[in-house]
Amino acid sequence: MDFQPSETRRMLADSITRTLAKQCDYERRRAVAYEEPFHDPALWDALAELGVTGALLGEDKGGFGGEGFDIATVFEAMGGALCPEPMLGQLMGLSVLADAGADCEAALAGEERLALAMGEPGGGSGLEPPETRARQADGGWRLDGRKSVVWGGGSAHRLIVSAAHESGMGLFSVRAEDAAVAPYAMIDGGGAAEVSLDDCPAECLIADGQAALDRAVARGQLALCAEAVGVMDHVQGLLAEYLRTRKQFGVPLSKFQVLRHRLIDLCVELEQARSITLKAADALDRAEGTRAVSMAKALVGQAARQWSEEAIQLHGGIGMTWEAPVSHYAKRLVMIDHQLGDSLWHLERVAEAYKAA
Amino acid sequence: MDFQPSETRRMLADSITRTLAKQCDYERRRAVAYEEPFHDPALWDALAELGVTGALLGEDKGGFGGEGFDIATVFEAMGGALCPEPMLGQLMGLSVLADAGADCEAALAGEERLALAMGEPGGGSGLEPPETRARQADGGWRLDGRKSVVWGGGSAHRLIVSAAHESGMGLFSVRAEDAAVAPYAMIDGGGAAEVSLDDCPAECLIADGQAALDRAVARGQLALCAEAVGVMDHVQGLLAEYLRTRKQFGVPLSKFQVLRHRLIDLCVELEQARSITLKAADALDRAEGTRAVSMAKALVGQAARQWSEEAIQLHGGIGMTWEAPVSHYAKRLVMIDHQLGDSLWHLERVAEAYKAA
Amino acid sequence: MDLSFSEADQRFRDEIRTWLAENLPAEMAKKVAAGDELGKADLEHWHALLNEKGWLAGGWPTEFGGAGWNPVQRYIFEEECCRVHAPRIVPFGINMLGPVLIAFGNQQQKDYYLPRILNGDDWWCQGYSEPGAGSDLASLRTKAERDGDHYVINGQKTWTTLGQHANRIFCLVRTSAEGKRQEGISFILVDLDTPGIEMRPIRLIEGGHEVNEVFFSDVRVPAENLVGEENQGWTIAKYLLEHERTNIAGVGYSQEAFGKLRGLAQKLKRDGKPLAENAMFATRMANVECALEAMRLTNLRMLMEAQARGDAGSAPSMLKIKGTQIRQEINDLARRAMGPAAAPFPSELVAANIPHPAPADHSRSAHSYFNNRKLSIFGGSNEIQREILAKQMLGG
Amino acid sequence: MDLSFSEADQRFRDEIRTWLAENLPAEMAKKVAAGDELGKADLEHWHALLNEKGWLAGGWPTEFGGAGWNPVQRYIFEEECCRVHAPRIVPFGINMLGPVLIAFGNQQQKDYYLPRILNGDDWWCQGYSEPGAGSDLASLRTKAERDGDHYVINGQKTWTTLGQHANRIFCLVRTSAEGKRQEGISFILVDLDTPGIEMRPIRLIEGGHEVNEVFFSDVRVPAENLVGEENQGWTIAKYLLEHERTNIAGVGYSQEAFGKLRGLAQKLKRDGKPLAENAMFATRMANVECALEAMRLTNLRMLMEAQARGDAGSAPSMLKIKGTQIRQEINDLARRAMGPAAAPFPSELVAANIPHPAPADHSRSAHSYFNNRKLSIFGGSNEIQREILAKQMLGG
Repeated sequence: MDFQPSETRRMLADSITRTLAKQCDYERRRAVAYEEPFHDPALWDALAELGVTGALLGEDKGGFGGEGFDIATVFEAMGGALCPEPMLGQLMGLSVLADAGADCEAALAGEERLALAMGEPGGGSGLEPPETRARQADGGWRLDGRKSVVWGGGSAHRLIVSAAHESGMGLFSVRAEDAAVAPYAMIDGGGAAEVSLDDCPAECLIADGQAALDRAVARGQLALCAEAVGVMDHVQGLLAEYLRTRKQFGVPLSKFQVLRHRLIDLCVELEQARSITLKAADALDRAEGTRAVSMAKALVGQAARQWSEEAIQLHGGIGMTWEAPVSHYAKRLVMIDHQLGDSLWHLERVAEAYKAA
Repeated sequence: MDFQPSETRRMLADSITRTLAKQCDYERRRAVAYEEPFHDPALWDALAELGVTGALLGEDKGGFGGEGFDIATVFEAMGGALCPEPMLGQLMGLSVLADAGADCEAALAGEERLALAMGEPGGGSGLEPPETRARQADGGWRLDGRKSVVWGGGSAHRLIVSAAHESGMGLFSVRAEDAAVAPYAMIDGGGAAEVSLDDCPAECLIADGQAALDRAVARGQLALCAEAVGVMDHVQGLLAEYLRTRKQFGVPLSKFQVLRHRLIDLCVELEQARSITLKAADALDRAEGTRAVSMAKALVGQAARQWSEEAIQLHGGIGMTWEAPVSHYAKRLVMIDHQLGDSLWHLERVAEAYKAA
Repeated sequence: MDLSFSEADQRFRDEIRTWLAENLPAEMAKKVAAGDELGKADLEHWHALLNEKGWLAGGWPTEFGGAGWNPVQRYIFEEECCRVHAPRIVPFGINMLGPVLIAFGNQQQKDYYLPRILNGDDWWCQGYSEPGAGSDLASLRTKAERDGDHYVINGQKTWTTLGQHANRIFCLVRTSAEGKRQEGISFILVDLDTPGIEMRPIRLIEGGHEVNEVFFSDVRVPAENLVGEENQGWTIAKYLLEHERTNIAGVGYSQEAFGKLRGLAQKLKRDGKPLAENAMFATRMANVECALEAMRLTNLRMLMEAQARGDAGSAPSMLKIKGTQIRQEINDLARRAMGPAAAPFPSELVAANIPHPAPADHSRSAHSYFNNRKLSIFGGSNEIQREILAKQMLGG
Repeated sequence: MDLSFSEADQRFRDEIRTWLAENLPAEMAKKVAAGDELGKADLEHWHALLNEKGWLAGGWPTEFGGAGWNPVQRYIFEEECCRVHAPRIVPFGINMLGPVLIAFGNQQQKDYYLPRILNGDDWWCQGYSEPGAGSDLASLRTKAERDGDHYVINGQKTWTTLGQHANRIFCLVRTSAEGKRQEGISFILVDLDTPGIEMRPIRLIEGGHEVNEVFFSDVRVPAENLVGEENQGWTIAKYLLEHERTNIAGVGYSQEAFGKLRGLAQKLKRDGKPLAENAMFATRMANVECALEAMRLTNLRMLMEAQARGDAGSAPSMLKIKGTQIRQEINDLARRAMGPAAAPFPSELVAANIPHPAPADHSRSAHSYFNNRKLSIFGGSNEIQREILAKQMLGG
């Protein structure tokens, strides 16, 4: 048993953190995250250069990472700086490409950006079976349907699209220029897109795609947990600093017992979130991986909401402003629970095990 | 709109409170509530004398109350003194007798004690359909089965028993001496009993008994809510007094901001519990009564748990002792949620309304 | 004990309901229902409609052009307005300054300002909070120094809601450094056209422009603009805060939000069945509905008590704590219901004419959730409200 | 990063597991599983079995007869014991006094007392808390005055757990009124047979006799019974509290309780289907299972850190807060699962030979729930733990 990160991962985390400190400080992040293209292509390239994209797959697939702890390392470091780069789509897209035995080289190098187009309109969890249809025509495939809130969809070169066909659910590759992609900013920064597929040419990656999709989604869920841990960790610093320096009624806020205890309750939840994310990273590729990831996402989702709301509340009016970094961190924490199944969704999945007597 | 209790009800509440202050002080209550017969027959008679039993039915049934507010008045006052008299069984039993058009006189006068034998072994909510069977024999009825945790069952002269028969669920009257009644104390004081019915002679009160049982149960649920409000109200006094007088680290506990705020959160919940109980009392006999009572029991059940746990915690070690009155109040608050459907059960019933689109 | 409204109250409710059905512009109601921000013109139009009917200042005595309603009537009016998604009355003139002038203003001030509030000639905003003061209002440092017939104001105010629409501001200023901090404060009216005033927007967490900072540099204000006596401002400030808290529980708004949530949960599907039938989601809805129904009665109980006693006591603090918890929980469920579709920045889809991925009239769910985090902070944070209640119950 | 136990640890676990399977008396395990209180004889028997194997004092160095286990091994031992419902080792001699004597005792004390703890010759209890002191341990007032070769003790101790079984008590006493309160405290060993000592039971909320008050009137104790130097007691007290907190998270106990809860929820029916399939109940179970699984790793992470650093730091406070919340939530669900059948006073049904209305091995669910409210109070309340953590993070 050893809770120390490996030397390689520690170095990767450090170099991501250093790069983001330079190229994604608060000012720059605010400027980039809400204006098209909702990320910074130069920063993307810099991260790819550091090996971030390469760390998302294992050596047998051409990368040099790919384990749960690699994914967690990357996303926790990105969360600490609230980095809006569309790495989640890259992670899930690479997972599918690798499972399909497709060429991953350009994506691993970061030269090609991927997005996973899975959710559809209607306001469900985004994890329902697709209504988008795929059919064979002229020796190739054609897709019809609409994909919704595709994270990083606006800046992706290639979309990995889930679609129903005659004999199941397949995963398809679509060149961005072949689809109608309407990008927009998200409320917590970063970009997403609505994607309309109208007789859209596609390449079939995996005809029977459920297992590959599940694997990609589990990786994404783990990534979001790790990102949330990184965000909370950063907010912990902001909050402690604020309580120590801000005065009210002539004394620092850190002297008010109610605020002290509430901060401690938050810290306890952060440590719990950290632990359960480790557990999910460890279990990711084992049989119990699905349930472990759901346990993590359920716990982290709730911890993140508590952190978000308390961070704003304890900052008072300041925490309500766009100007204050804490408000953007707080938004991200809540919105993470809107991605890839919220805490209720995951608790339900955790609870399924109780049924089998 | 008028939130003042009527003069009659105010006087009834005052006289119950005065009587209990004399005949059911902390010492006496502890001595009585855990030793057979788990209540004080002299106190029972005194309460009946005051009109408490009579207040449980309307004038058309021979009583002089019977409305939701009458029931709430009686049980809130009894809750304030943690009175262990088996009045809940009397209330529900009278409701059934009245619906059956049976003679209520002795029970209204308090000379006959009633208990409603409804729940059965197995650990459900106690509100499931009975497995106890009723059959006709020799011109009368015979019952077979076991009734469980019958509140006040050990001191009742007559049991009102729910049982399944050929054409539905009926309510039956059983003389206590005809059944095998095994009484015991409950963890929060007061008595209950296991009742074995083995070819037990019975009188059929209502052959199609569901509606009457539902009415009786709704009255009981309201009574429990009002009792909890009475208990919380008393604990509020105990807790405020304790915080003001007990010192720690040289200052009264009331100076610690964390404890101050937690007391206030409790007080807010108490006012909410008071309000929703008023609402349930008001709606009891109207169409929306069932849902209103469930709303009350759901909210009160949760408020009561919070009050119980916080009252113990804020009292520290003292709150953990049998000697301290607060521990018995705290137990009652939690155990009220074990009677006639807990907060989860009632929330489910409240939520049913959302289904109908 | 009688929980039903009196016949007179019922008739009052019917009258309000009928009038609203006939007079509330449908476009306006639609915007309110969708949680869109209303522009200045909309709000002024709504004020004008109400004023014409004599209902704009429900709580003012009739002699000043108000409706003279009692608290229960005002509650009913709010409930009915919320039910049909009427805009909220802008409170700064009507519910804050108006009552202050009626209680503390001189005849001239009443005669001049009160009609202008009703007519819409003046749009007031509030100059109370200061940066760095937070909940500690008495620590304010904006100074007003007497210079002949004028006060010269220097300093900074913040969190000035809708100041961008206003032409006047009422301010708390420090006129003396002597004695206790509370004793050197005065209440003064300032024309925003006066030289030396600058108003800057503060963008809020969700991106909206709702509040402002106001900077004062040697702003000369006629001494006659003082309300009450010099250094009497703290009494006025507390009086105003009390009035600000009318209907602080926001029961009507929560009812409106809960109704929307209920509809949304029936419309949206999760894993193939309506969200309203997801046991966990439905349970959380049920929980907040119970709390809201209780709050409605708690609010009415406290209104009646205040009416009988002539003083709200500590009730507003209790109503604020629970009322904001309820609204925020409803907001939380509404944004949660939307799943990933809660994420798009609301204005962007509209601007780009992109069809919203979920029911469009709920597209601002996350926006409202974040914006309404303010409820437990502004106007005296919930922590401050707990302190007020604790002081009353346990002493200092 | 590697979350699996080392091969050596795995072998260690197997060894423990095998031994437990062969040696833990079935009757004893059954009682523990049902939450029954174990009598003195049972506990002494269990200690004797463990001592024979050399595992009674897992944390003591081997030179003193301990097993010399590291924290991870001790964690594994606890987890395995809980898994099969082994009794808890009575901590007062093994986990509290033993480490103190090893660190602060003189040779004579070590030679005499340590073997007696292992052999079961002595049953120790704790004289720390006093009435009126609560969490403020340093305010203790029980006095020990030097009189020749003796100390004369007067005062009162309370919350003395299982004192009714003990023949000796270790006490914190005030030996000086000079200086800071912490500076006048000493640590002394007292034979409970000494004249002037009276022990009275305190009945707890659920009716059980688990703790006691101890009264001292002119109790003469040989001066050689002092551990460490006079007035050095505060250092020893803190050292002891640190050791008391070994495995403070109670992960093994919570796992055991959760396993029971899971079984119960599958056995019991509510409205015709297993409680485990009631979405709301199952969700609360899932929630606490997530927290427990996280806690297990948090605990191990902090154990490893402490091991590397040689000092537990503030970890025990964090583990205590969350660990007790988890256990109490499991207890809450277990009593809730029982519905009305949670109500019977546990001993009464057994005494009267009345069949229990629900699974009999869960008949003490409400009893355990109430008894375990102590977890967040005794041994430094969770409020005190938050203060410890806050002081470290934010300063005084």
